[in-house]
Amino acid sequence: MNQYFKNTWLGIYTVLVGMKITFKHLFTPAVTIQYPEVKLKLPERERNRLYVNMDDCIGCDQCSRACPVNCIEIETVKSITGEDLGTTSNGKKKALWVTKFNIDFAKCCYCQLCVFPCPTDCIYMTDVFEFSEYDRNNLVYKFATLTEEEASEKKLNFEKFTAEKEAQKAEAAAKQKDEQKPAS
Amino acid sequence: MKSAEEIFDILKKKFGDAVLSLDKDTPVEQIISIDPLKINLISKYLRENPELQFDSLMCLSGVDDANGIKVKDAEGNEIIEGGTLSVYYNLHSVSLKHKITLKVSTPRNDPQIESLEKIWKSANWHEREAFDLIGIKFLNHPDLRRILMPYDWDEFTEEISRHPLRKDYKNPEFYQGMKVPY
Amino acid sequence: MALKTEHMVLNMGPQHPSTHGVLRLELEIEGELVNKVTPHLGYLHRCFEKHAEAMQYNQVVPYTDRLDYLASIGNNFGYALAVEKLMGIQVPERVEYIRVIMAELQRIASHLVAIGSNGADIGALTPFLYLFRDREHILSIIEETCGARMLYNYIWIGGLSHDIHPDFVRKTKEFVNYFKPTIVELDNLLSFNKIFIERTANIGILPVDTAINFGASGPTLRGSGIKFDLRRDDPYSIYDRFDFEIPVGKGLMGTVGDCWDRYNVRIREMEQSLRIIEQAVDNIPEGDVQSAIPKRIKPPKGTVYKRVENPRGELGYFIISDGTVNPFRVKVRAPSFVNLEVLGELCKGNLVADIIAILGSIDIVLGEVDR
Amino acid sequence: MYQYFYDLTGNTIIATLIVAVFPLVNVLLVALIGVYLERKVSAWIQDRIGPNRTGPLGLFQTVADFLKMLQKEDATSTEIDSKLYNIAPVLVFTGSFAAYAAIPFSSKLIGSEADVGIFYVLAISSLVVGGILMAGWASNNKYSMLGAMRSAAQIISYEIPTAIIVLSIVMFTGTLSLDKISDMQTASFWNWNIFGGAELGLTKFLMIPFMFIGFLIIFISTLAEVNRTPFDIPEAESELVAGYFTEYCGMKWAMFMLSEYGNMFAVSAIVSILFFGGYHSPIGYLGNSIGVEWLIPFEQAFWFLAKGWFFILVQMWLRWTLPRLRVDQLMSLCWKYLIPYAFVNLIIIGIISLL
Repeated sequence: MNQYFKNTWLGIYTVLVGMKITFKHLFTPAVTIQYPEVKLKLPERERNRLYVNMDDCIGCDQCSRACPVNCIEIETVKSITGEDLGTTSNGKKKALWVTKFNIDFAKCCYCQLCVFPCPTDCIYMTDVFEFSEYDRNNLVYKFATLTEEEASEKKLNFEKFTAEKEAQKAEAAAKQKDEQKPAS
Repeated sequence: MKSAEEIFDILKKKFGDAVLSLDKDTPVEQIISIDPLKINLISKYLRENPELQFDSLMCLSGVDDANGIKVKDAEGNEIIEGGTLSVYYNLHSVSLKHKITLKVSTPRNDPQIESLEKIWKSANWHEREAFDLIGIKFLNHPDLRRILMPYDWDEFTEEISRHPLRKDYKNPEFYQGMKVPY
Repeated sequence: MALKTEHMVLNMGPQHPSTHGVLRLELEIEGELVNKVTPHLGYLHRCFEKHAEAMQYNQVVPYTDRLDYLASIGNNFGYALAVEKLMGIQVPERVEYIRVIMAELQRIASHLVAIGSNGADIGALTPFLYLFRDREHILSIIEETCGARMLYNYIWIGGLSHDIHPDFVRKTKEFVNYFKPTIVELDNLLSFNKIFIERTANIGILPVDTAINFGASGPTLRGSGIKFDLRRDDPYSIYDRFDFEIPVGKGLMGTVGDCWDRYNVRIREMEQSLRIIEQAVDNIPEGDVQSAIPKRIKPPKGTVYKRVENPRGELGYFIISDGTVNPFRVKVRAPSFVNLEVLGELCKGNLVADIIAILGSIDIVLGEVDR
Repeated sequence: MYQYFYDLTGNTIIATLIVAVFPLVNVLLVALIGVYLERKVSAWIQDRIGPNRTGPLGLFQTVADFLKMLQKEDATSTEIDSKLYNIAPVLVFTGSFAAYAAIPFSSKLIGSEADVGIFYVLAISSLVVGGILMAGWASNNKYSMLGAMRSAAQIISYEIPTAIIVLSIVMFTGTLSLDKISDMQTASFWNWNIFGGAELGLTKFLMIPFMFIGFLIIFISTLAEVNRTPFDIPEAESELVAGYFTEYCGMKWAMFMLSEYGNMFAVSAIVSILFFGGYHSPIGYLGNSIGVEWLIPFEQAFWFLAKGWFFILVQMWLRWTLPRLRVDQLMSLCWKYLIPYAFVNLIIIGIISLL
């Protein structure tokens, strides 16, 4: 019987306590913000969309190898002698034409593992987080600065160059053979 | 508190040949190898012996040892023949606070291990998982169904893509008409 | 004469408001009384273990984030400890302190979701939102340091991805001071509410021996009244330096091991986490957080099983290394996976509404159950 | 009321229309504002902002929702019992709407001045149970079925404490007419039934605590009758997805919502009539003091709506504070707590009113 009245009392009392708390909150200002109009200031270390500064990229492929989901695709062509690619901002000499530097943000898991191994700090995460697309293909970002023609030209150049080199080598080898033959 | 050596000695004295060896080579864990068909007896002893009191099974992991010979089958897929599949049991005693790792190995072509479901209830789902992903059959398990993969995975896939955690697993092309590698 | 009724099979989930993800429960019910519960898993199976075999050791870390996505730091922590044990790495003091503080902050954040969603399942939606408001504070503290809100990839093998933000210590202290009164408010609003007590006390009682036999861990085990916490019973990192208590279920509102006890253990655990943070945050030594990160992670051949106390219980990583850069086998002993197994035992003979309360009090995360 | 408007307009059709349309407009307005307020109140309680996109302060949110609902495809399962399925929402709405016939909005604004008004309201609101059962059964969905069964059990059980408290008020006032009950509590808030009625004396003061208990009981049980939290187990979204209207969509679903909010206002109105003076002002009328006779009915309507809305707000406040009861606890609350208390209260009020 005692329990019965105790239950009744507790039932009413705890409900009133709860109501008091929610009543207090009725007049506290909202903690939420109106997202598209008001935006939070993101911290500087924010990890969102990757950006590649192609001026600094030396095409070393380290970011691509560090990526656990293989979302970075890099294709490079060796430069031929006589071409000057310039240097990166921290003084490294570039030796590769980066003909393709694609990042598929549909696959990216924003783990930042690609950022650390970069020797020139050219790949980094920005605070851009609004980049939704209707077509998944639009999420493949192409960072390479060379146009397609340029890229194919570079490839062609390189092929020509290697072919020439090969020919030279073959010639030299043939010469060597020729020289060696009489000796033996 | 008992060290792995002491536990091994106790078990060796009691069970003789069913306890195979104590592997001390690994840098961090000491593993007692056990006969797969005697594991239930030994586990029961481990749990009920007042000196040992292994009252909880922390983890049960099925492993494809991939120690067989790699051969090509008729369709050119690389499969592993021979060798063993293993199961590691990590036991722990809540009251005495000691740990031990048991290992059983079973031939790959007919993997059979006694179930521990009667001894530790937590073995139930872990064994189902090992059955699902590695393909080890647990004898006397009350409910040996797939747990993580779809129940009808077998019906729609070939032999080689039955058990995903085997080292020679190959993704099936289609499952129920859906393309698997997207 | 007993009234014979027809059995009905009720399919709860995978799309259901309170199965906490894509869990499917097959309930065999008689009226509203549940006779049997069969959980069906695998709707969120993402092949973590298969993926890990194809990854290098450091590349697995972002994948571990996605196991228990409400307590990612804990997952990173366990994995890093396991590989460090395998390789014999001693991490600097500063790293240990930061790891512990982060893990405890994460524990609070995770418990907030657990408590809130347990309340929301029972119908109290308001405390749920209050707790999420508080969780935001923790997330933004962590975000400032490592740049992400949920999937941190923060604790690396041998170190941390970033040193703490200059504001970290101040903000953590602010949070501790802010959070203490809100626990009291939560207690008044939800924990000691008569209706909530009625719904959770004496429901889903889990006796100690059953809990141990089922391998339950974390608050699910401690709710049954046994003081077992890996932070104290199998100390890892630097937890043995801190003074904290292990709250256990005492049957305050009903029987020991009921839903209310499990719920209450979580709240009291948050208070203890605050204590650990308070002790740790003032004593962070100076140093470099990345000095112990190996250049090339290639552990020797071997087997390791390392377990940590995650918010949901014992998270164990069983790693076999074959001496290459890729792990040979990674098995995760996920606390939710093991705890969920108890559900079938707890739900027998309860009402449909109790299933929700019990499931909420076990607190599963499907990312971890299905891996 | 009809006579009043007939005198006013001199046209039978217009008079009939006004009489018929006014409660409907009221129900629609209650639903429209109620849904909006529910969202806003929940947002304020939860430290959020709430709807604010459609119109200033989001005022047109429900209008937009209503328009969306109208355009929605009426998707139905093939396995339903389509006759019952289609009738159910109408029946539920009829049940809640018909109760308005006997509710006096002001001394001149009553659909029907029935002498058995309160009895009629209690009876007609039971129609809702039929509709809900129909909806649950016809949906051919296990969740709907469970929800409907819970709802039926709940509504029928909670009619008993409601009826007992109504009985005690009827015993106290000596009439079944809602209009007369309201009229007895005129002049000042001190004359309200919750403060022991208009008659001064010892009995009035003895009555106050028991009237207060009676008010609590009837408030709780009417809360349960309209399926509001903490008694919303028929639609318990975390257990039964949406209970008996899981399978409904579009306008039919809107009918359930409409009737829910209609019911909320109806029970608030009943509570305010029985205990809080109905349409009477707590402080006297402006129309009396400045001598404008025709203003009084409008003032009365204002007070009545204000009281109704006050109780709706309290219901919302409760909803966003409390967890939900379980189905057996709901029954035990009714049969083990409310009904015994209500009976004891009835006897005591009876004895006091004999004094």
